[in-house]
Amino acid sequence: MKKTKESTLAVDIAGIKLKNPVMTASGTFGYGSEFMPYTDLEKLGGIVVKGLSLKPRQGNPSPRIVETPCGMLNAIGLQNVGVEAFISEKLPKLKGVDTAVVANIFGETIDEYMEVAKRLDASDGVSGIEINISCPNVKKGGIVFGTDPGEAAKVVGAVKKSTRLPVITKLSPNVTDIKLMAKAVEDAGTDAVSLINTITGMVVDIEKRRPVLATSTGGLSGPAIRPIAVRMVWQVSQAVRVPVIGMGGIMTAKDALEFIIAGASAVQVGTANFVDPNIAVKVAEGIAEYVERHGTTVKELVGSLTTG
Amino acid sequence: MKKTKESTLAVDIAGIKLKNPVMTASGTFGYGSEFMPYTDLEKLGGIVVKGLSLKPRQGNPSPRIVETPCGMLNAIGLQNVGVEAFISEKLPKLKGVDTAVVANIFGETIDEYMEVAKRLDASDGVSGIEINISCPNVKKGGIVFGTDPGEAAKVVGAVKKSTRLPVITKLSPNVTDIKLMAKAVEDAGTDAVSLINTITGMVVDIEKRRPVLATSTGGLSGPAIRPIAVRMVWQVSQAVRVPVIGMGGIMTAKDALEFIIAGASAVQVGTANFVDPNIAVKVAEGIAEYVERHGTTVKELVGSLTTG
Amino acid sequence: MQEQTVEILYNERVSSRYFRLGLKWKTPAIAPGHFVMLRVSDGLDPLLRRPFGVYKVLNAKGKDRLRGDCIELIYQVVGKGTGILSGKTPGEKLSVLGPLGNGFPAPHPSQDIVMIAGGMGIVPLYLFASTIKRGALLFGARGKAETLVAKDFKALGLKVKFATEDGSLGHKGYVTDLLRGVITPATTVYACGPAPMLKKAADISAKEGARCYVSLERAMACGIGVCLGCAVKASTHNEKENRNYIMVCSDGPVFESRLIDWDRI
Amino acid sequence: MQEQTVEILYNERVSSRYFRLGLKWKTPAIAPGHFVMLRVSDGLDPLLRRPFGVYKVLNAKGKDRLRGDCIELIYQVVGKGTGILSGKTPGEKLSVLGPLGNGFPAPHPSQDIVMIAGGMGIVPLYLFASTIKRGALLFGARGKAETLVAKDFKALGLKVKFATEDGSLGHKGYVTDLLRGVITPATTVYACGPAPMLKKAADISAKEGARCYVSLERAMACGIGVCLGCAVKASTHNEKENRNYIMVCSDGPVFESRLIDWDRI
Ligand SMILES: Cc1cc2nc3c(=O)[nH]c(=O)nc-3n(C[C@H](O)[C@H](O)[C@H](O)COP(=O)(O)OP(=O)(O)OC[C@H]3O[C@@H](n4cnc5c(N)ncnc54)[C@H](O)[C@@H]3O)c2cc1C
Ligand SMILES: Cc1cc2nc3c(=O)[nH]c(=O)nc-3n(C[C@H](O)[C@H](O)[C@H](O)COP(=O)(O)OP(=O)(O)OC[C@H]3O[C@@H](n4cnc5c(N)ncnc54)[C@H](O)[C@@H]3O)c2cc1C
Ligand SMILES: Cc1cc2nc3c(=O)[nH]c(=O)nc-3n(C[C@H](O)[C@H](O)[C@H](O)COP(=O)(O)O)c2cc1C
Ligand SMILES: Cc1cc2nc3c(=O)[nH]c(=O)nc-3n(C[C@H](O)[C@H](O)[C@H](O)COP(=O)(O)O)c2cc1C
Ligand code: FES
Ligand code: FES
Repeated sequence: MKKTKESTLAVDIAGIKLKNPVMTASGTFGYGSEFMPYTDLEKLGGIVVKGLSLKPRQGNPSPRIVETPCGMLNAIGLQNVGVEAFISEKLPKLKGVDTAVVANIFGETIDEYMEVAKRLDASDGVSGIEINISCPNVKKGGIVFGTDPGEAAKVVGAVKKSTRLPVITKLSPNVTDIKLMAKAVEDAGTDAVSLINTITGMVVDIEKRRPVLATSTGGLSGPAIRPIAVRMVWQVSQAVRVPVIGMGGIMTAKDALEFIIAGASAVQVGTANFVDPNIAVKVAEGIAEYVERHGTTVKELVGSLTTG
Repeated sequence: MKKTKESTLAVDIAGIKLKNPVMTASGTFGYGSEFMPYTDLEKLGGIVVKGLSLKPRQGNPSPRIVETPCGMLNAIGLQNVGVEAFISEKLPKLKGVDTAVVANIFGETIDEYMEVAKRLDASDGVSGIEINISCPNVKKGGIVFGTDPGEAAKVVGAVKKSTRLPVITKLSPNVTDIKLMAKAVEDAGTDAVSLINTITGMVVDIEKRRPVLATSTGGLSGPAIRPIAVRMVWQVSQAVRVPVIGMGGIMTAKDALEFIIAGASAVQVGTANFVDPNIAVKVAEGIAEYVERHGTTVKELVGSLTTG
Repeated sequence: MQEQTVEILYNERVSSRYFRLGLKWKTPAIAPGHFVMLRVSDGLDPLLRRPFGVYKVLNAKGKDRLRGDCIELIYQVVGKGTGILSGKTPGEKLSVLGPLGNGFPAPHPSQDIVMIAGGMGIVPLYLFASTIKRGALLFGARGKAETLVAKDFKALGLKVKFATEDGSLGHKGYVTDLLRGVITPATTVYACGPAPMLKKAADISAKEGARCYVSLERAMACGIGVCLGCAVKASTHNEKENRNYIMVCSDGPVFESRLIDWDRI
Repeated sequence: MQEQTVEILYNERVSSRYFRLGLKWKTPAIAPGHFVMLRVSDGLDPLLRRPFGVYKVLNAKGKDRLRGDCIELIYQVVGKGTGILSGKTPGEKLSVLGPLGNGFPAPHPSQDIVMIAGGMGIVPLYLFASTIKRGALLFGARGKAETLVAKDFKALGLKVKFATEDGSLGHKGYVTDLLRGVITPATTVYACGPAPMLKKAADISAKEGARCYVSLERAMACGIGVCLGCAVKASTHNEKENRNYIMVCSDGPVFESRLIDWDRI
């Protein structure tokens, strides 16, 4: 039987059906509808929206971004409209758009994570939840949920109880052993993991002798971090059984295929969306071309890396 | 009293006197003498030579390097001539060259570290020892000395006992909290810390579906990692009292000054030496120009960052 | 508003650091104050696009919103991106995203118009002036060499007054010094230039009871309101919208000056 | 051997993917087989220099080691770096580091010389042929279009035999097929090209008892023997030097073929 075009590209991430493995990364694609003038959302496997909190958040003081060699730092401070406004104002704009919508969520307490997850569970048009655990835990004196396996597991367990939607846990790369983190959230019941979030960095203005960012440090993203991200995806995909979504510096189909071959069942395109708002679709098209040229399927490519 | 040019640039790292704060990083400058046709070694604050082990090492299979966006991965495998050949063949070539020579050392057991340090202690022409702790501990099943504060402290304590030379401990960035590592080696008696070593990364050849490097992963260096390195130097310099030597992606005087202002008493230039074998001297000259233009000294600039 | 790859028609040095860049582009409707995001290199460094105001729309049709077949930008070489741009030659291609932003609101016919520009701030004001064809321009620059484009304003029949830092042309000092005295409550001020100049212009306008629009600059990643990187702090006047931070790229770059918290700019 | 910034004299397309690049450079002494490391961009991406063999030394003085005032390189556009290089125009500057490496050892006068080139492997062999002015060339390429430079060899009065993959010129198949029969123990083979071709040439030479020199290619960072990145595995013949790995840039790029472990190339 000849494979249809759909089936060669489609992947299923813990029940979230993607027509192709290319999604857009949280915080780099707004709430999705902003990109309608620039790209065809239906050509994407899915969209992950800007991180949502229980209440609207104003974000950090400015400057919030600075360019770095082959990358950028951001310290947006998770500015967002809040989960209610997302459901009532943003989500309806995606109604009828044939692509998976994943809601990225965060909180400063476990209760906040749970509450946001519950609200989304009741809403229509969300295919899954991605938990951002790179957030400081206010109750634990600001240690980041995502660098402590125990705390991360608690968040995941709590969110799982609050929703019937598939749950993806997004891992922070700022750790000694990302496999430990991945296993902890797998044991806590996550349905998939995604990685990597940004790596903490700093740029100094040598004339002012101040950090360029108002918050001193920010998160590094873009092609600069890609080799680190590919390595972590490879390590994690060998350590867990749940599907892995890879990201970090993807600009082209070739970059995305590095992640897929290393073990990612799907990928997310982040910073690249700023350079070209239609780039994620180009990545998906390039993957389709590769899959056809090699007479294979995305599913077969996942983790097809030979080492040694 | 008018400051002389020397005194505005000179720094003292735990007794190692540098005429200016610019050194070359281990593994990127051979044993020093290879650069004599290309640059004036006497214009450098110091030279850190390729990592030395007790016995000569052949290094890893090839390919060992691959370029990445604004950086490169290497998996040289610490190929080196061994400490004996270094002392008898390489060190004499630097005799009479007016610059500090620091020997970078590593081992797979604590005994090996101690033994290498002892041999260097007895040799002439070495100003200090830099301990590379990013090495797998064969006795502990391959966990890396540099990611476990306890193991790192043991290495440092042992090396300190084996030599009267000033000891610099070079920290690995592949950890959750680099401050913890820095404090552990400070408590163990290191005279200074240097950072960062390379960050583990991977590049996949999507046509062969194999890692490009024969060892699968390698260490990421170059401008891509600079924001991460500056952040870590800033964190560490606030956490310890010993001097900090900063490195990671320095290409220009501006880059070096970011590290100095963030808290580094000296810097090392690494990958950039491959791009231009005279670049470290240019960095030193640029720092001199900045210091003069601002009517200040390097010592005053160290840690002069204002935040908040 | 799609991203498009267009051909460079000319890229000429105007003065020691300024260039005129002509792009062959069948433009969408462009309003004065709009900007475009250019990708100066296909490579990964610099990674991000660079924002530039539109100076002219060539062979334009339309009154407030212009459609043409070419645009002209004027840029100053300040760093890596503009350095690369200055090396481009006619025939090479560039990716352009735009037009972006909100543009200058049209003035009420009863209002006097004073435009005030600092350095490259002249760019969007020229397009504005060329559509409304009235008002006075106060132009501040480092020195005479940087004021060449002022003749384009004179060609429109507009009065131009100069201020230069080195005194080589007009008033020696800040261009905002010229603002005092020339504005009344019946004036609308349109300002573009460095932040301290805008702050001063906003101050003076507020004191004189004049309405003032400023066009802000901020480092940008996306240019389309999604990265939330180009935020500036809004004043309490903005409170009704319940937004502490507003985005220069999508809420601006033109703002009524009283909506900005000038202490945090 | 200092790094120098030199001017581009010409940068012309020879065939669909090949360019001739002329650099104005008062050269140090260059031996055939030497290479240079070019920096194709002042930016940070691509970060590393790219290695290229020297094709010609113009207005050269000297016999085995040439000094001239220009060099010519020939390169093929295969990726990012060579892509950028192909966009450079005369008058632009490039940083060149070199000459680097060891070069081809001069043949004993009693020896017959057979040169065998695959694709861009032709480059160092031409400089070699132009100094020794004897021998035969076996030249393999994808198709006829890639063999244009062979006329330079003919101008030296050398015999050239072709092999093309598509059969558009000479033997259809591998250039190493031509090697069988033409070599004897009195032949010295000089080979440059892709690794599988070199391996084959080394094999055949070994079987026929002929000495064979190969010029290897490897991804390089420094080009001067310090990064230890361009290692290849040495054969046991290299054991006396107690070195398992040898560096293509500083120990080579030319090696006697029996010193290489061809199973790990
Ligand atoms: C809406 C808008 C319109 C503009 N119009 C013009 C114009 O018409 N002509 C002109 O010459 N310049 C204009 N600028 C400024 C121009 O974008 C910067 O000079 C340019 O981005 C500098 O890039 P660079 O790589 O050469 O400098 P670098 O200093 O190397 O840039 C480093 C980073 O800082 C950012 N940056 C530096 N200066 C500025 C600045 N003033 N504004 C915004 N980002 C900055 C860059 O985008 C980049 O991310 C405008 C800026 C904005 C926001
Ligand atoms: C000693 C020596 C002499 C050479 N002489 C010539 C010559 O005369 N003409 C010519 O066209 N080419 C020559 N090459 C090959 C040339 O260096 C590569 O084609 C070029 O570096 C590719 O760069 P890129 O950025 O276009 O390709 P990319 O594929 O984007 O390069 C990516 C990386 O791979 C490395 N790389 C890729 N292919 C090669 C290769 N074949 N050899 C070494 N590194 C490679 C690059 O250096 C870079 O680090 C020579 C190589 C060596 C080692
Ligand atoms: C401006 C910006 C904002 C981001 N906001 C979020 C966010 O709200 N939630 C989240 O989980 N990740 C966020 N990220 C991280 C990205 O989703 C992604 O993990 C990271 O940027 C690495 O991918 P990239 O290199 O392709 O950008 C943000 C990244 C950027 C650049
Ligand atoms: C090819 C190569 C070899 C290296 N070898 C060593 C080594 O032997 N010992 C060590 O401590 N660090 C080694 N390093 C790490 C560098 O000294 C430096 O910490 C790192 O490259 C970051 O600096 P950079 O970005 O300026 O290169 C090596 C780096 C490279 C690129
Ligand atoms: S530049 Fe991205 S929101 Fe304005
Ligand atoms: S390229 Fe660095 S040793 Fe050969």
